[in-house]
Amino acid sequence: MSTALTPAVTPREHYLNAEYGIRSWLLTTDHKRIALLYLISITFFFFLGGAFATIVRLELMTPAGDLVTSDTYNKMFTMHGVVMIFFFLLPSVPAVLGNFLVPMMIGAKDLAFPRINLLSWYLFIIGGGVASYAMITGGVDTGWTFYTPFSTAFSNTNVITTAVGALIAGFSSIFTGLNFIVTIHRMRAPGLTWRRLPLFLWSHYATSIIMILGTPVLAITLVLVALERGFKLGIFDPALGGDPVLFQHLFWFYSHPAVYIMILPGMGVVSELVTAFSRKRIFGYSFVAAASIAIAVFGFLVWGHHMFVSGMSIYAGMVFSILSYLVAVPSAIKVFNWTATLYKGAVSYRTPMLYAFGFIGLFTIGGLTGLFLAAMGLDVHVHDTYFVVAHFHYIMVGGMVMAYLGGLHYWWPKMSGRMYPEGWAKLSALIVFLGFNLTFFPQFVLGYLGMPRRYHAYPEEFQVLNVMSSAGASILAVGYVLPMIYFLWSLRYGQHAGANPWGSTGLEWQTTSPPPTHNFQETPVVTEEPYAYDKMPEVEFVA
Amino acid sequence: MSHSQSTSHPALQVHFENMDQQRETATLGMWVFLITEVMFFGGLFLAYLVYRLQYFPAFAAGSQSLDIKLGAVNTAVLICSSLTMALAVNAAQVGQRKKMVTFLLLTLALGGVFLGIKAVEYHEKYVHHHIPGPAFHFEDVHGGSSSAALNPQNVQLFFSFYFAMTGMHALHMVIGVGLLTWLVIAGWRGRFTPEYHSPVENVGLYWHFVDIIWIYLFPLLYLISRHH
Amino acid sequence: MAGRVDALYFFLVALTAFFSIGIFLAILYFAVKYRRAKHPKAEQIEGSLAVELTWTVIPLGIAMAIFVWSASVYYSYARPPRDALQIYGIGKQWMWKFQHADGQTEINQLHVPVGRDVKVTLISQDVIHSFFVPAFRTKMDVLPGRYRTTWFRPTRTGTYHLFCAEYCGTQHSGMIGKVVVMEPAEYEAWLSGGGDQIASAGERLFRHFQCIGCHRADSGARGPDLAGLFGKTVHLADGTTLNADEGYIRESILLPKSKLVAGFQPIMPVYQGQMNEEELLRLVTYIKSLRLSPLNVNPMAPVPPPEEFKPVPNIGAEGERP
Amino acid sequence: MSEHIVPKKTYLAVWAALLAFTALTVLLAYINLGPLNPVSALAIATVKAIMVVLFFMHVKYSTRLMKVVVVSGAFWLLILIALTLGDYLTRLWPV
Ligand code: HEA
Ligand code: HEA
Ligand code: HEC
Ligand code: CUA
Ligand SMILES: [Cu+2]
Repeated sequence: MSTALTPAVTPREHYLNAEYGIRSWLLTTDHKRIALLYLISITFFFFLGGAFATIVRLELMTPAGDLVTSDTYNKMFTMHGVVMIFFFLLPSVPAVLGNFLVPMMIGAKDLAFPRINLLSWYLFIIGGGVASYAMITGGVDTGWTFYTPFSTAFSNTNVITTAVGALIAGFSSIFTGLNFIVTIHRMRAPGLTWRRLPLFLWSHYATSIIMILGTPVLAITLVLVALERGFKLGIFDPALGGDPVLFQHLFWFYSHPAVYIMILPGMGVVSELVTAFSRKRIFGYSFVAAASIAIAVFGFLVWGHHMFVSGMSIYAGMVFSILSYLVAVPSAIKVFNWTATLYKGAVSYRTPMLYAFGFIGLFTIGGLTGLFLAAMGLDVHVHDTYFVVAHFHYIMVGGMVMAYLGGLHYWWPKMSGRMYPEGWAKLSALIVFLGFNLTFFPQFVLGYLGMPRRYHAYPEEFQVLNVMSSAGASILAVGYVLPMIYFLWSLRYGQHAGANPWGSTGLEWQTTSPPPTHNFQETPVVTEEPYAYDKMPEVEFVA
Repeated sequence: MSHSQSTSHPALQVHFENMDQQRETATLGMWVFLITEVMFFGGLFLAYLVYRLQYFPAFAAGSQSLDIKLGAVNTAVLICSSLTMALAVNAAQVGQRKKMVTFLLLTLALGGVFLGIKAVEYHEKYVHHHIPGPAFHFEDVHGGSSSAALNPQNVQLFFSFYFAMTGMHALHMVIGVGLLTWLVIAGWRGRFTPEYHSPVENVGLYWHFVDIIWIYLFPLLYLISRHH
Repeated sequence: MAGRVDALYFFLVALTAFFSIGIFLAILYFAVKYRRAKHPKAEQIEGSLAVELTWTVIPLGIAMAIFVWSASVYYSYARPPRDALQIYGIGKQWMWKFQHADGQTEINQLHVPVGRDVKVTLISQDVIHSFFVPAFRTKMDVLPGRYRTTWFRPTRTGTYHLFCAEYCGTQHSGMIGKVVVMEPAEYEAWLSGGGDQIASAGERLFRHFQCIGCHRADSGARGPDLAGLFGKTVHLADGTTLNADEGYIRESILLPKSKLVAGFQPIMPVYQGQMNEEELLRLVTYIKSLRLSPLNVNPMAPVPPPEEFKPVPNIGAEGERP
Repeated sequence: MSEHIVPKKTYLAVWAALLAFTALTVLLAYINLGPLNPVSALAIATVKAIMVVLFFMHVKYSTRLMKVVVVSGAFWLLILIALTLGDYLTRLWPV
């Protein structure tokens, strides 16, 4: 293999040292700095959510509810869900990697609305602050789903405050989506046609569609919950003439598409990783791109599959079920295309690629178990059991968190200018994979055997599987703490990465690492399809 | 070649190539924002429709107790304000500063009239105990002549929606009034030119959107079964 | 039911195993065979329409097959057999109460005979709960303000878990109980083992709330005769008709004016807030138990007795909607 | 591409039509059309909304992208309403 493209040096001046001082960060409109602000904030929320999960898993080591009271337990899983969903996973890939990369990948100097981008981060922080305030001053115990009438008339915890926190974070997400859509439409470099768009951008475009069309419905729903709780309006409370099932419709109209906000960006990351580390074009570019849009659009038609036993009409149930099966097909297309991309590639097992493998495998299992849940007759049995818990952790933790970590490793050299230590990274990827499966595989069995979710205490026969799960969670924790440490370490001691340590295609690699404030010295011109690895010189990876 | 191709206008932000790109970007952004607003109100409309189907008589009775004259006048007021807004944008496009400010002021005034009338209506509801809550009380205007006497709870639900929907709309109006005030000041100082008037255009879009919401609210809330 | 659900389940397990192991092996194979050390130069492949179509159409076909299968199982859940044994239940924070046809009531326990279809009609007094018996593969959300029915057919005697599956607050995980499946004879014995007769408890409430004052079976009554009401078609003042099921009777008691019977004045008081779901259920069952006997047929009754009416030995078995 | 300037006459015509439709909808509400009452009210509202969007909001003169954005907003709203009402309207269907 030939030599590296550019000597691995870090440029004198770049976005990180262009300005100094706390103000230069808090008032920045540079999308790259904002991405780092998000990175720090969501890392905090991830560990907060992880701390809640730790308490959940500790409690479930024994059948009796002995570690914490049932009220505390209920708050723990609620706050775990709320934090992980609204303050970690929804913004994870889009707000960190997306923010950093969308403008760079299209050869723009910034997002279309840099100030709105900063506003998004502030909204996120305010929402997170309000939710944290609710958690500190007593917490909330409704489940992350806020089902009525429990949330509006019975719970005596901080429901309104938490809802307001989620609502504000929702607006942050709306503005991020708006910014991406407009940017991708209006700011592309010359020659960057839609067919030349990297798949990362297609998936972020699809994600943004969901963000702008779904999130407002969540917003109004939370407003109605708050109004009902505050003023006893009776919109969802049957004691006052309302219908609790309507709440579920409104909630899932957002929250089902939202699960695709939590997977599509990860799919985009995986498309980049699989091509970069097999040095090959993606198999079936247009199918993978179109599948993203199809998932976003059809994803809006299936929300009722969360309500098969809720009292919805069975005919509506059937419509939602068949549509759920339709939306599974584009996901299948993606999985097959990634696999086929490896065929006759030049595959190297760098850490990001290991995470990509993990993603494909675990997402497949998570997605296929989604088919169990979309099967109405079977969902009657497994609904609200640990089977569902296992399903979504497989997709969200096994899938999206892996994609996030994979992407972080892959673009870390671009963001920081330094390489992470490969050996440690591989080790922690392995730990995450093993710990993950040990944590969540037993939960499929538990669910099928009938263990309901959100249970503080459970019958004794379920203990063995629960102990396995808790053991797995502690392994998983190690796997997540390690990257924290070595990423920080690498900032100082990591090798200089150089502009393009992976020899990747993609405009983001054509500029220095870390990039200058406005990304490019001059606006790049695109003349190639994406992933034209045959046109790239060979490169030896930096260790 | 239009002058908005200009690449050196003082209002041009660094990350845009020229004024045209900047303007089109802003307009697209505004439209995308407006469809999020559509979905936001959409949730309310949906909930309203569900209960209107379920409790039709109660909703009809509630609707008939609203003052249709005030509602219709307010509709007309908003339509007029949309016209003046459109004319203000038109003036901005051709660079007639005084005219633009005048039309903006007119729009502002009409918005004020709308909110004033709304306040009168709200006050009326207060006097008649039609505000949902412990003090809620409803007498059917038809004195119970309709076949089924009404469940006051369901009528209260109608008023919950009445307040939620018109309240949310009024909130948007108030924001619009704020934006207009800012436009008037900036416009008077000569911030806007034929090359750069995106703020006027986009506040205009917002204002028309708020008008459209009302165009739906009026028949949905005021016009149920009036022929009874 | 359990058999059908399990068949679908294990089919899906096999399908999942097939695809996940398949994908896993394919990745492993490609990753090893084409590792960069051995295969340094990738061959660029654009894709292939035929291949894409294959892996679009086959999953689509499989998915549709699963849909049809699962829909047929789901449909059976929604159709309780006509002659099922009827049991009523209430979910409330945080307990289950059941009332048997003959008046037995029990808390957090449900006794049922083996080999017989059983249908359970449930309502919640506060928030949403969910009636879940894993052994029977039965689950149904129990909603406030609405009666809903599910059914099952126990095939083996024994004691099984009953869970509340919808999160309902502090003691959600304590809202559990036992389903005891007994031989029919034992069940009969258990039933006659005493306990309050719901119908008679209902009759007491009927007097206590002074319903009897208006709903007497004589011509001078101010309210309609309630005997034989259940299952018959009611003509409302606004010209519509409806079937008198449990939900209608419940609503008629709580908010009588919302569905006024033709030919009557809206004088019946509103009972909402006056009684809890348990009392309501007793009243509903009592009214359901009122048969038309030649003695209390009211010639002045506004609605003719339904033609299809025939007395049946077991309360609750009649009046099933077709 | 520069922006299109809509003649004032068009604005005035649209304005007059909007007012006329408002009068019409109030009038129709007082006539018993049975189920057509709500239908006509919503139809008129939709016509009015379309006029505002096309002329006051310049969509008639804008790019195809803008039109797609507007239509998709309406379409998604329809999804929300149609699928949810689909549940409510079929709840009483016989099983
Ligand atoms: C990122 C998040 C994410 C994603 C992507 C998905 C994807 C899917 N989900 Fe999941 N889901 C959740 C997160 C997610 N889900 C969460 C959080 C909940 C619980 C919420 C709560 O109650 O708290 C939930 C709950 C949930 C339910 C409700 C369960 C219940 O409460 O009873 C259902 C029911 O249909 C469902 C179905 C599906 C389906 C069909 C997909 C599909 O999109 C999956 C498609 C993928 C594949 C199918 C795999 C790849 C395909 C192949 C390898 C080829 C073979 C394919 C075929 C033969 C078709 N999910
Ligand atoms: C993005 C989403 C996301 C992520 C990443 C996770 C991550 C994890 N989740 Fe969870 N989870 C949800 C989303 C997510 N979860 C949702 C939406 C629910 C439903 C909530 C509801 O029902 O309302 C749920 C519910 C849920 C339950 C079910 C609770 C119940 O129903 O009673 C369980 C049980 O095992 C669980 C476990 C875990 C574990 C072990 C992890 C692990 O992956 C976490 C690993 C991370 C760590 C362990 C952190 C490491 C850090 C430390 C160890 C430092 C700790 C610091 C201190 C203690 C000071 N989660
Ligand atoms: C003041 C008189 C009065 C009292 C007391 C009264 N009712 Fe009624 N009830 C009526 C009248 C009149 C009607 C018919 C009009 C209507 O539907 O409201 C009626 C209707 C009903 C119906 C619907 C009957 C049908 O044919 O569809 C039921 C069920 C009922 N009552 C049950 C009760 C119960 C149970 C109580 C006591 C808890 C009760 N009523 C107390 C007067 C009364
Ligand atoms: Cu009752 Cu959970
Ligand atoms: Cu879903």
